[in-house]
Amino acid sequence: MLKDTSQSFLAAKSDSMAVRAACRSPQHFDAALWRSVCNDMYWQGVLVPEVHEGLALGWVEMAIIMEAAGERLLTSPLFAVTQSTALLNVCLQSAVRDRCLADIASGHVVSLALTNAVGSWHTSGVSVSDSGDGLTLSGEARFVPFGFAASTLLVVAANEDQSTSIWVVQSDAVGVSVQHTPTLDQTRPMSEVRLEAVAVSEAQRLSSDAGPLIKQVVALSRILIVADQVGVAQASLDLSVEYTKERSQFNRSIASFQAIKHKAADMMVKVEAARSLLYFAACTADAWFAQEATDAALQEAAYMASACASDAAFFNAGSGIQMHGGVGITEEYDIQLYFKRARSTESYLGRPPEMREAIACQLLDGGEAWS
Amino acid sequence: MLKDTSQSFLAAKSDSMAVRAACRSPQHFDAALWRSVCNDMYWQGVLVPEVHEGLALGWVEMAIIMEAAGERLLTSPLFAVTQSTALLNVCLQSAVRDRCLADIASGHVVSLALTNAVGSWHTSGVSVSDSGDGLTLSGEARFVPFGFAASTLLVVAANEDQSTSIWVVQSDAVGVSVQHTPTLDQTRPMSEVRLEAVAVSEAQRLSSDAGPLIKQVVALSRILIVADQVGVAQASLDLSVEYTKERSQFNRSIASFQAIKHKAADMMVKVEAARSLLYFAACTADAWFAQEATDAALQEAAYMASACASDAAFFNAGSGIQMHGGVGITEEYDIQLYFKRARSTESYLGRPPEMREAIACQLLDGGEAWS
Amino acid sequence: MELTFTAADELFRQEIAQWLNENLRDEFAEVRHRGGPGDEHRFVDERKAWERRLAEGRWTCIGWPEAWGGRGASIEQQVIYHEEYARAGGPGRMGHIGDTLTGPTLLAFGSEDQKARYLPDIRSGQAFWSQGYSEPGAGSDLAAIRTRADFDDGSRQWKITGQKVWTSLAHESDFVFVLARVDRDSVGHRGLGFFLVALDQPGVTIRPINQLTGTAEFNEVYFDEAVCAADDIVGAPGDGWKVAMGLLGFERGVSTLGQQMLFQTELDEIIRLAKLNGASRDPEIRQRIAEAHIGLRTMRYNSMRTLSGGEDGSLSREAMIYKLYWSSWHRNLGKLAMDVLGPDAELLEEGPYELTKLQSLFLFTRADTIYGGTNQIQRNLIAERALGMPKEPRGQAK
Amino acid sequence: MELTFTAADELFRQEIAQWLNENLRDEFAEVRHRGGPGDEHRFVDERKAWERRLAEGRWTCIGWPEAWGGRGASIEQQVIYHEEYARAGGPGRMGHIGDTLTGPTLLAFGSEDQKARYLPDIRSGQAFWSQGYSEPGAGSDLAAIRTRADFDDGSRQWKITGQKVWTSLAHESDFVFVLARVDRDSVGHRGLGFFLVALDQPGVTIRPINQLTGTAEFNEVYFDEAVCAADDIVGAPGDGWKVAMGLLGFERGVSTLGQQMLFQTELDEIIRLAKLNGASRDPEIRQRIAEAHIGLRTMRYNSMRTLSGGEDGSLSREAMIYKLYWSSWHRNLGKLAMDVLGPDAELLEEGPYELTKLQSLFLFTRADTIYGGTNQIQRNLIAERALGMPKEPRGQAK
Repeated sequence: MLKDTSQSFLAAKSDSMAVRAACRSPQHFDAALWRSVCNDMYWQGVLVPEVHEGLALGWVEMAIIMEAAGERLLTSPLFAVTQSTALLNVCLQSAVRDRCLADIASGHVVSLALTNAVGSWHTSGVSVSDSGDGLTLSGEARFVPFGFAASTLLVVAANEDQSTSIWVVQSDAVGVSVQHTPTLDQTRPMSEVRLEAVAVSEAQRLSSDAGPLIKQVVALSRILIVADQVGVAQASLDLSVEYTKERSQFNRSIASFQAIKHKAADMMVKVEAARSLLYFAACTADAWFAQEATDAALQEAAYMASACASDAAFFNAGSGIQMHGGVGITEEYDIQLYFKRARSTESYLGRPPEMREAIACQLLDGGEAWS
Repeated sequence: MLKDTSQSFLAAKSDSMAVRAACRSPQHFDAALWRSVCNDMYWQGVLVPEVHEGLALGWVEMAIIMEAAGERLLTSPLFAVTQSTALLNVCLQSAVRDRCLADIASGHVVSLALTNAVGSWHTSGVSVSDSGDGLTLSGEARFVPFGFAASTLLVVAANEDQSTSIWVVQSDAVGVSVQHTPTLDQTRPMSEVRLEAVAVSEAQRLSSDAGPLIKQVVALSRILIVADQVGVAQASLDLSVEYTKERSQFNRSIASFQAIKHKAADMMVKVEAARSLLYFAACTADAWFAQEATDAALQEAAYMASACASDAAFFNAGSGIQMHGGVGITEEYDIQLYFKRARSTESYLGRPPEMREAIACQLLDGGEAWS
Repeated sequence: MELTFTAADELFRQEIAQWLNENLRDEFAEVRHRGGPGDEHRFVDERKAWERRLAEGRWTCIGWPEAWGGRGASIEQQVIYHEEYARAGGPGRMGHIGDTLTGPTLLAFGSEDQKARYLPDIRSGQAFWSQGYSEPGAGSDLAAIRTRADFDDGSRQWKITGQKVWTSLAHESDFVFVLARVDRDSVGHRGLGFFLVALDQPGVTIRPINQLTGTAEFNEVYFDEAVCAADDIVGAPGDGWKVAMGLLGFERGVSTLGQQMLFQTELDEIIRLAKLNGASRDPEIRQRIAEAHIGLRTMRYNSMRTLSGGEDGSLSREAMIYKLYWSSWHRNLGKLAMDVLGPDAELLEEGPYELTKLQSLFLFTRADTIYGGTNQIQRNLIAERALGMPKEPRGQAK
Repeated sequence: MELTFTAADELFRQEIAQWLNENLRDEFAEVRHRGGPGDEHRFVDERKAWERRLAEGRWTCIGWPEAWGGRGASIEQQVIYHEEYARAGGPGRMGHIGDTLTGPTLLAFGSEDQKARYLPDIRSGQAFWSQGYSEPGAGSDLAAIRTRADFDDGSRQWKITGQKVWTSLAHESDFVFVLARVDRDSVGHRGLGFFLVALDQPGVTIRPINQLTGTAEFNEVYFDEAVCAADDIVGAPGDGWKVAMGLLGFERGVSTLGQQMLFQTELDEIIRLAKLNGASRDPEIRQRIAEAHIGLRTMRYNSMRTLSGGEDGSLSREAMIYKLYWSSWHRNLGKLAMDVLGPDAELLEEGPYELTKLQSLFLFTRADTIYGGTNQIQRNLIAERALGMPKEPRGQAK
């Protein structure tokens, strides 16, 4: 049901032309489409608690929507606000938290400014200092999803004692600059956020010792990305099978050649395997929020799904280009857009070998994973 | 020429039945065939200097012969004596060295007892001690090729100061016991050698500080194994293509299916790539002996060829079983014998990831390789 | 996605677990964990006795209707059964083919008389079955079978002549079901019959097939005017293909979770060894162990999707990938075992050719991607049935 | 196995190296390392000027006979030329197709008149050529081409109508050679002609094909009664396939060593970055960098085997694997570059869509396994020609 309605909505609103137009637009996305997502589908509110006007649905539902979004290369802040919602949902209740959740439910873009992308997705490039006149934030965060469209930023910062805090900062506050980052995959635009002595008050603090929490939020974010990747892997398979059925060479549809059929079969194996791990991970996320699954279980589920889905998306999109032959490398056909999205999601939040190494730590060293 | 004569000799003398008989025999090989190799082909003398009645040919010639041997699963001490010859050729001239080379030329088996196989192929499990009454050797060496058939053992031992020496020990000396080790691959039989306070004299010492030398001998041994693997990879391809041409299903020879053809093409790519690296490595070995190539160049050539050929042999033999279908796993067909030889050679002297890591050290760390 | 087990299911779990705990001991202690793939020829008599012990507890044929001695167990209960059986180290079941193939086939396609004659002995662990599908010339192309069955009007018997191959444990079985051509002029799927044939008769010769392991679990079975009664054909003459293919739908993956528990045991052993010998510090081995772990979990969730999925009995997309997935995974596991052991992987349990458990795993898993439809055939099936890609043009003999 | 270079060869090496050193500077400094794959559309005028400078030094068409302005260079000398050209950072040659395809074709199959009309301008860098083989419906199945050439008795000209595709740099070229059907009723390899056609005429329309990189190196070329003279057909009408396939034998891999030097430059850059950003400490990246290094060395020794091999002009086994090998290697290198860069791999050189060199590498290498015979076609060829495996049964249209 949810799957069908999501797919039909996107088939109508996020077709190839719409995606290309969004990428080319000076705003880097289609604001009208995002309003339609918010008003007609209310996807921004799926994980928002009811008390903040959200739907308070679960991670399986969210995964279904994100999968459909990946399948249609949806170019919208959906991941950004969902990631922020995940973070807000695990923060202690506070006025600033509630306001952010309400903002999200009403369609505002709230982005998480988390990473300096040097060595780790968990290390902030922003730090807090107390100048005497009050607290200020300085530093930069990269790869902030849809930061340029955000009214509010959730800024992760290093405290002076090396612990981690999270702050709610309006993107038009003095000292904040947000710059769109041109990227290879244009369907998931990113920003760089710079903070120069941005004054903050205690009331803007979401969390004061956020280290462990961030780790879980990254796991949850991975699950959202995995859903996107499963969508990309599925669409790459579907597009390619469709093309090979139409394309004829040697008096046969090329879909009748074993070289093509077996490649397609391998693609299907990859996407179904990834989908099985995705929905397990989504169930685990629900269980974790219900305190029925441990932190380690959530981490493991996310690592496994990410390793598998990153590989599936890249393999399927890459194989898809090959199955398309010459037209696969033209701008005209969509398979290359999936290929670029597969690549960008693969390196976002860590590559498969890192995920596997984390699993290996758990299995072989009896210790905690490295990240 | 050499290739043709080697192949025809082995086609006649080391066919499937002969190999199986050798494996089953209580001696674990066919001594008559070995005599014929020595008398008719003189392969044991290829690398032996002329002064010791050898042919003093080069490593390219030796590689051609070893490749033919792998192609026919030759079950003989050829590798063992060639490895020993390589070692003896790099030792300083001495009476004991000369006697060993002459023994080899005359058809005696001389095996190198090098490794304890725990962690490294370069670390000896034998140590020298001076009990006051004279020097003795104690300890054990595993995976000694054809040790059970050897009249003489070249024993690598750790000196009391942790440097390495090499000793010539008669296998019937007091305190020496040699035991055949039953292995998965029966075509390359191994032994365990135990030494219990075996008395040795200075005259039996081949080398007193043999560490660097051993490293080069291991590289040379790798090249010999690579040649064997190229032979295994080629034969696996040939046997499998032949079988698929004969086997008919769905009213077609299965060799006409793309799934089979493309697998065969990939196998050919692997074996030709490995062969290119093999003959480069053999040329490098010749150049090294002529002091026209550095130690590092020899190491690198051996690492590269080993990484590639181990993979080619295992991939081709494994794929060969798959191409044979059900009969591939029967004792009756030969492909499984190649599969086992591919596996045993793959783990012997180090697996491909170790070879690649050694290359990576050279490329990325600017330092010496780990082994 | 998790299968949800009712309180009744949990009681069922306790019941089978307790029964196994009380019975898989004493004289049966030695068969624990034995008789699996590659070990099928071991402890045959003991495992037959075990089959009868199972039958006493009503733990054979639990999926059959109660009228035929089964328990009419639900999918969930069957999953539980397989899980607990594997967890307890239950031996490879001699009655497997009778329980899961002959029985369901007769229940679906057999006459009342056939059911009455054959089902009770299967259920009670008295009669053991093997299967006769493949032939030397009919492997991937199963429809190419040439074994023929002629009806002899005089004796009112079917006379079967031909050769079957890959018949596992035929020499330890009492019966074999045989797919044979009733119409000599027919080709392909048409003109076949499905026959129930006793093995202990002069017209049947069984020869073991020696394998790369040095053991022989499979056989060639030669039929030279072997006979079966007029009413030992299941369905009508000509319906053989339909009956045989019907079997393929019966296993809705209920045994896969049990199979996965065996896989888990193998992986655990490999992890144990890696920690022991230091291979666990090798980055490449670490990646592969993690991958093996992820793959096994993938299979588990995949099976759960299948089992919790559609009711119509058709294979879902995730079920169609299962054979290809597990066989490739298992083959990789065999190689991983060897690479974890390193050079020591060569060392036999003892001479002249007694393999260790992991060596058997390594060698036997090469068969996994071949029997029951090669990986190539699986990919054809996935492409054609799940993805709707066209069949290849039918070729000419070359 | 090493190619042995004579003293004369070494003099030749010095000569070309010195000439490049003296000439590839000043106004040509900016074209160094430019115009390679993915960059072919850049600095076109400058590279045409460079071509004329090369011609002044007699460094175009060095493999041609001296009678036609070449140097009759040996295989060894051609290898040296390509090595030194790559080492010096010589730009992608605008005259490549004329030098290595049109020229050798005319020398082998052309009339004296054709040679006299076309060769001198190729050699002197005045005339640039492109190729017209593929069509939208004739890619892997090249023999399916439908472009037709009709001889017009009135004007005594050939009139060509149809569409070619993947015609690199057609909009910057003067001529195109076109494989077209002279016999309307013919199918497959028969009934084709090989035509020499000027591009600057009303019947020719050139449209760029935009690629995934946002750039356009390739074109579609539409022929609508485009004309060429009666004697602009190479060989007889009907010989087109033979002439076209003859081209494939000309390149005996002499340019592969030069190509490998470009690959080495790319790999070196990746290694430099890995050391810089710490990816060099990642065990998986280390394995892949080593593998890339081994692969490149493999190509080198493979080419040497080929070049030092048989004289009969037929492709040796190791030459047959070359396209499949290098294209797969290069594609993997593109991915390796991205993985070494990690998240930063996403960052463009500048907006809106200006790619970095390594991003171009990553995207363009996806084409390497497609053009010039896809990897699938290469595997067919290897299986059929090197391994003697049967062709597939010719199919029916579906």
